[in-house]
Amino acid sequence: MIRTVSLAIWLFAFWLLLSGHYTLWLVGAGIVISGGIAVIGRLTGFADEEGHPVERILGGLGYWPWLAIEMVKSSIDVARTILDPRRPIEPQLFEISVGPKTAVGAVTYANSITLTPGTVTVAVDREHDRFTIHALTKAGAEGVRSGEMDRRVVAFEKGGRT
Amino acid sequence: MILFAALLAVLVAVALMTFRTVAGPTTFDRLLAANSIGNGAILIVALYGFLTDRPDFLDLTLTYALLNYVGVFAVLKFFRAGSEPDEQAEDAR
Amino acid sequence: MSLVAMLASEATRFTIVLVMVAGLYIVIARNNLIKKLVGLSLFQSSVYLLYLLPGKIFGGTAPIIDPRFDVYANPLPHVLILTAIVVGIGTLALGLALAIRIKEAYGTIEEDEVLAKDRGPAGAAARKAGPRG
Amino acid sequence: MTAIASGSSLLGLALVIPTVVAVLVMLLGRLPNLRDAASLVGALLLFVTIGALLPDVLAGARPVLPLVTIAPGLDLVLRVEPLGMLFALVASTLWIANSVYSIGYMRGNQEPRQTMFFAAFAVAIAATMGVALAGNLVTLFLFYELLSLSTYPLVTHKQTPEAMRAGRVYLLTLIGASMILLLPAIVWTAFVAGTTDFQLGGILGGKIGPLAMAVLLGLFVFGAAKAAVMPLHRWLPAAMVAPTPVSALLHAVAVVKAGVFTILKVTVYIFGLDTLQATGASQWLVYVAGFTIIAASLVAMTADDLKRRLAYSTIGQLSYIVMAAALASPLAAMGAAIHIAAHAVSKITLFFAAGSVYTAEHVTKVSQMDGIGRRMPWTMAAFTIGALSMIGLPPTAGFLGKWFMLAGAGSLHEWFAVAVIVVSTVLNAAYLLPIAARAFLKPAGGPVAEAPVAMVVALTATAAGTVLLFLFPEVPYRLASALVSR
Amino acid sequence: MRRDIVLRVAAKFIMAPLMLFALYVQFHGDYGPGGGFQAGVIAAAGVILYALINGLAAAQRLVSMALVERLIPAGVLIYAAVGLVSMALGGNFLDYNPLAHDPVHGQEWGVFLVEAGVFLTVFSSMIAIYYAFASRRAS
Amino acid sequence: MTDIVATIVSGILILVGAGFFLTGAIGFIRMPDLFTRLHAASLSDTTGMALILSGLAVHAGFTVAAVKLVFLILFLLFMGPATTHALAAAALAAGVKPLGAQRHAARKGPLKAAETARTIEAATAKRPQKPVSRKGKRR
Amino acid sequence: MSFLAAIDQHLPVIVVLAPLLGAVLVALVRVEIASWPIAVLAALISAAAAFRLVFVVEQLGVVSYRLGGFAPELGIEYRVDAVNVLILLVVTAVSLVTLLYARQSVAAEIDGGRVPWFYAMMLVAMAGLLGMAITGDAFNAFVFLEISSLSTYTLIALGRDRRALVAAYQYLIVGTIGATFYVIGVGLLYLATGTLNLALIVERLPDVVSPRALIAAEAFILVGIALKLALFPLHAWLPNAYGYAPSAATVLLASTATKVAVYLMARFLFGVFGIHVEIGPVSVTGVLILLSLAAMFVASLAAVFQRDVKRLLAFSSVAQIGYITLGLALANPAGLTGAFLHIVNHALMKGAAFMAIGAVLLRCGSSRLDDLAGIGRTMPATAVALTIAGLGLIGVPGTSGFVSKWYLVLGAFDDGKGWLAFMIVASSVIAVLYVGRLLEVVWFREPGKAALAASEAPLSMLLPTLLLAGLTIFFGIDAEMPARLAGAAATVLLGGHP
Ligand code: NA
Ligand code: NA
Repeated sequence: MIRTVSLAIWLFAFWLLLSGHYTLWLVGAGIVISGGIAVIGRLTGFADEEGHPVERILGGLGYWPWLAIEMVKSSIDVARTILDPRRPIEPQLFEISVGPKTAVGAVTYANSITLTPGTVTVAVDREHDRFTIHALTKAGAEGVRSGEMDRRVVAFEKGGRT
Repeated sequence: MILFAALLAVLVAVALMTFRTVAGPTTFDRLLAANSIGNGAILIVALYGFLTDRPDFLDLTLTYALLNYVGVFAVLKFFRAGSEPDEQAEDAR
Repeated sequence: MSLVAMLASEATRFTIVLVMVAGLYIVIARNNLIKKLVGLSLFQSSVYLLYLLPGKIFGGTAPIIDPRFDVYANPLPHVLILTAIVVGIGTLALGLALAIRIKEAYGTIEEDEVLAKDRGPAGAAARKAGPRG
Repeated sequence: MTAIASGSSLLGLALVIPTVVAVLVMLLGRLPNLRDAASLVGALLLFVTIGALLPDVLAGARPVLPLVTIAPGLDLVLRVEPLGMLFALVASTLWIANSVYSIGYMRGNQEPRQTMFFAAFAVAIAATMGVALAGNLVTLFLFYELLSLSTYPLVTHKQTPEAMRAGRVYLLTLIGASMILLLPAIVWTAFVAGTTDFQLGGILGGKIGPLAMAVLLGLFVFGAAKAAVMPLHRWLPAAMVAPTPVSALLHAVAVVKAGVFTILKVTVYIFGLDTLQATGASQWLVYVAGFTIIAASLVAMTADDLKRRLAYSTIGQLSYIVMAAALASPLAAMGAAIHIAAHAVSKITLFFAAGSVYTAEHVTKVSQMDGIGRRMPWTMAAFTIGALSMIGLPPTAGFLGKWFMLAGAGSLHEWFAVAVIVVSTVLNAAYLLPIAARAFLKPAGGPVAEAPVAMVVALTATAAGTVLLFLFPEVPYRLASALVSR
Repeated sequence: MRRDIVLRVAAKFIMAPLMLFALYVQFHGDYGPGGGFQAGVIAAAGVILYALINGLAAAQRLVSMALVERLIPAGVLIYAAVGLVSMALGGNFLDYNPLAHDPVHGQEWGVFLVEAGVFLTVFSSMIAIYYAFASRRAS
Repeated sequence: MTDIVATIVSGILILVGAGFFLTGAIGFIRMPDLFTRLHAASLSDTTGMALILSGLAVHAGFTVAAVKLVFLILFLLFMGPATTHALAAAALAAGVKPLGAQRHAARKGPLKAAETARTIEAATAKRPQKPVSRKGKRR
Repeated sequence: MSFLAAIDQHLPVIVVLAPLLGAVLVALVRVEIASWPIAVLAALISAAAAFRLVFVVEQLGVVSYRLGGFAPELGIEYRVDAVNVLILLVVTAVSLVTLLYARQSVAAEIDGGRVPWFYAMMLVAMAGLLGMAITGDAFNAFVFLEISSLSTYTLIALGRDRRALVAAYQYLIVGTIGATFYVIGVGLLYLATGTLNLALIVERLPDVVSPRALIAAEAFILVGIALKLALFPLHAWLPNAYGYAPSAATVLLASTATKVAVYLMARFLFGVFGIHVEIGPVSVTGVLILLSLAAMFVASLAAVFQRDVKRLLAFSSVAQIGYITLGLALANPAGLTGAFLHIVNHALMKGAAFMAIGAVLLRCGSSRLDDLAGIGRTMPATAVALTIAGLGLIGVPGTSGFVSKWYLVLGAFDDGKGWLAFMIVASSVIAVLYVGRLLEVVWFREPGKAALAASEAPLSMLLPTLLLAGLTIFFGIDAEMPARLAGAAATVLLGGHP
């Protein structure tokens, strides 16, 4: 119930931001539509804790900036690898074990790995909590193996407590 | 000027990506390149919109981005559908 | 600005011809029914570009409705492109559906093989099975 | 003025009467007596109608009845002129005889599908009237085709495989030829001359070169395959499988006559005799027709089947008319016109006789006819008269036509034509007279037993007509003269 | 593909904003390029994405085939009905001015309804096309 | 003042983004196999695009356009990795061998090669319940 | 009275809207039994409106209808004059008769579940064709062209032979290329003139500076339409498409689809570009005459060698289209009248012929020529209709085919091209061959097992067939009405007032 209301509010905010026209007609339509989608989402199941994980916002506030910086850093690394012929590429495929236990946590971790250039989550084995990763360089692979991202995602999963 | 330079860079990039769609060698290479070209197109439209002071087409870019991804998934699905005999059973569940 | 517009316009013209010829070539040269459809879509998409030319995306007025609702501006080129796209999607979907049913009925989507299967006495016997199977 | 007006309505009546008969026959199918009466009464009424036209036509009137304008410049028109008058007169007269005979034949042989038979017959007569009275080529073509179609069920009346085969040959030849040859000829004519109306003196003079004219004439002659000019003659012997009244219709009343009528009419009214004479465009046809005459006569000599022999006789006789038309002299054309009438009465007599023999004794072969003249004296007497007319001996109608043709050929110094006429006369005698001789000179072998009385009455009447036409040739002669006078 | 948790969560997460965005485009068609067609495409793309990742059955629980097959003509019917009503009110076919007392409101209503019809038809057509293909490949 | 800052910031973001986008595209050409190209694409599709679009958003200031750009960025950051992941998984499943695996194996000898092959097999298996080689982790 | 006046005012839109709404209703209701009555009702309304339009146009000359009330500059204008009112009449009337005919044929040939779909597609195709004919907007014509095309592909694919799928696919490829060519040409016109309204395009053409753009536009448009109307040698799709489609669909397509394309070509040739224009070194009329002649001879010859009657008739259609385009190329009153008359007449006779074949298909289960043997005995009425249609195709006097060919020959002579008249007649002789072959089998061959077991088609199919055959005869004897309408169309196309 609360999740549904939350979704409706989020959607309505989204509506208002997009709209730019604040007539009775459009705002009214926004309210009806936001509520309607939230209810339908609840009924058909796409607005559950996986579809609308509103409770992770707080954790995200701590995690996302770090991720952004990581992205920039590895971007530069990959760009140099591409542009500099002297830098060898050492692509490798390997597995890691995964700390985050919830679906949202695991997905955040997998996507974070993929988002940072140089590493891609190729396969997810939830039953054994293992990812298969492909990395462009040895450094990239080491970065993942170091487990820092794992720890931070676990913290994000728990709501921001490090 | 900056916008124009960026636009030029994106255009060149798209040209390079186009080479990959032609060269392949695997379907996935082509698909990957096509997806990136789609993203390039989004950038082109966005940059052009600002270049000409008419950012009205951003709605289009959002739509296009969505279609771009749906397209990739659809193609992937097309390649994998044949190899998943248990899909039906799963659907039934 | 006008240089940009001119460059863009020339590039668009060039692209139109390129896309058209490439699409048509694929339709004619390819034997695979699906690939032909891809070529066909490419060929059709040259139209969208063509109609962009007068649409003045580059430095023209927005195809929008005057907020005061008394005069409707001419949204023509975009409506036209949109319409052409709808038509293209419809054609592509129908073509793919046909290709799939051909695959079901003939077991192949290579045009020459399909045509060969309807020739001769063996084809005559198989035809009646029809696409409904 | 009133004469023309009444003439117009008579023209319409000439089409309406047989059509109404056809409808009545269909409606009265369950009541054979009434049905057959309808045929008879219709035939009489038609005869009266046509007869009523005669005085006007002889007096020089040419009544017109526009039927419908298909499109500007494209009309269906009826218009009577001497040749058409003659043809209509012959056909309507012989319809009476044929009706009487048919009733006897159909009942005597207990034929199935009699209603269909009489209805189709009536439609065929209507089509014949249309052909005879057509005012232009398009109208003529339409009725000409209708005639082909309406006689098809008659030819296939027996519905045996053989009959169906014959019907197929019949229709394919006739329709095929008219579609492929006659129709293009008409269109060609229409656009060269700007009209397809029949006009005395022709409409093509000066508008088309001699060679083209010869080609066009060829299209007409072979397009009108009903005239059975070789090599388009096969359908006629094939159609012999039909019942005898049908053969009579084909040979005497309507079908083949429609063919030669068309050719004669085209030479007179489309090409113009003078034009043909001047250009020599029809000279080739003299040879082709002459060949047909001789060849058909020779084949007739070898045929044992009586109707087959008569069929080849018809092919030869028709080519007399075609050859006369090709000679393009007024005298020969008169001869051709008269021969249409003469051949009609005499050939119908021969077929009636053949049918009577079949009905009474189921004899179809010449070799089986020994002494039959003694058992069926009326029939075979009539046959003999018909045969004399075919040969062209007085006192029969056949003499008249041949005489004019011979005179025409002679006056033009067409010695080939003269020779053909003379030689073929000998051949005619050679294939017809032995039959009469066999019938009367061989022993009887049985009592006198004639065919049903209706048949005997009919064949006696036509035989008498053959003689009477010789004795009183005024009407055909005047019509034939009017045909070539300007 | 749908066994994959990454995609499943992504698809679920994106659905609601996508639908909202579709309707945003629908309702703001007057103010820029867009309207019923794009909105229909976006919404349909959302459902198709959902189907691609979560399976045809799941998508059809969301939007059933029977519904789709009726929505297509229904959209056209709305379109035609607006035209007919404007004819009945004395205007030409699809002339929206007579739809309300005030021509401006007439235009608003007319455009809105017609766009709604377009939305329904485009949305359902795209989904119908996808369903047709997906069900064939699965069988 | 803020205008100038905004212009500078947006210019830098756009230019840097364009650079990354172009670099990624070069990577498309230079990288030896699909999986390495995947990383190049990543550079274009996430870093490059996100930077350019943020630059445009800064350029746009507090307008609806900026809002839309932000949504576009969020959408790309969310769906991009999911797509990349799906593509990689699909390629692996379809039997495309990563160059890295081979090269790595060659260096470590035949034994390692066999292990790597098993890793790939495990990663591509449709039902990955069976025990997976743990060697990768220990290594 | 005022209600009628109100109806009159909306006739142009009613003509198109009725089948469209009918399709929507059929698709919404989705009940097999209800589909046919709805379809017939829709076609009836459309036909009535078209019929009424004939009178209105005769009074007013031109009826213009602005969709949404916009000026033609912005909106779409439906524009009816003597030219397209004839097309509307033919399409609606033939569609109505076809739908009347369709019920039992469809029930036999189409799976139950697809019947509503079939009728919906028939109506959509009809609406598309009518829209193409009625619109005064070049792009709108493209939209309607594609509407009719897409529904046509679907209809063809519903044929029961698997080759129907291939035929539909190939037609889709060709048709789409054609439509795209057309819309490219329209785009070039739009670039040059800034408008899509045909009347406005004509007004602004003189101001167009670049003749090259115009030539390109004309070339694209003509080639595009030529593909759709199966102008030789772009006809390869047609025999298969007509050959393997369900019978009722074949009737509709063969009678109407290519005719509308012909109309569109006439509109552009006469109304927009001018018929006597030369594209580079070649004259349009010269090329058109050449291609028409090729169609008349080659397609007729091809028809002679067909073993399937539907394909035979389809090749005949290609040939007959040749006559129509020949009439266009003559570009004089008689020739154009002939062309438009032949549009009418060919619709009637081909409709009758394909209906008859549909009846045979229903009763004998085959449309192979050999399997038609002897149906003259077991299905006489059907065979008679087929015969009349065949004679019409030849152009026998007494059938409407003769009248149209008459006008064509007349047009050839008016143009000082006597040799063309000869070609018309000569090609008709080839028609004698293929029609003769057909009729020979029908009437003279011994019936096979299927033909012997066959009985006459049900009355609901027989009556429409005989109606079209009867009209073929009627208009062959009294062509006043169609000739007047066709003549008026010719006059308008040539720039005069009817
Ligand atoms: Na990455
Ligand atoms: Na098309």
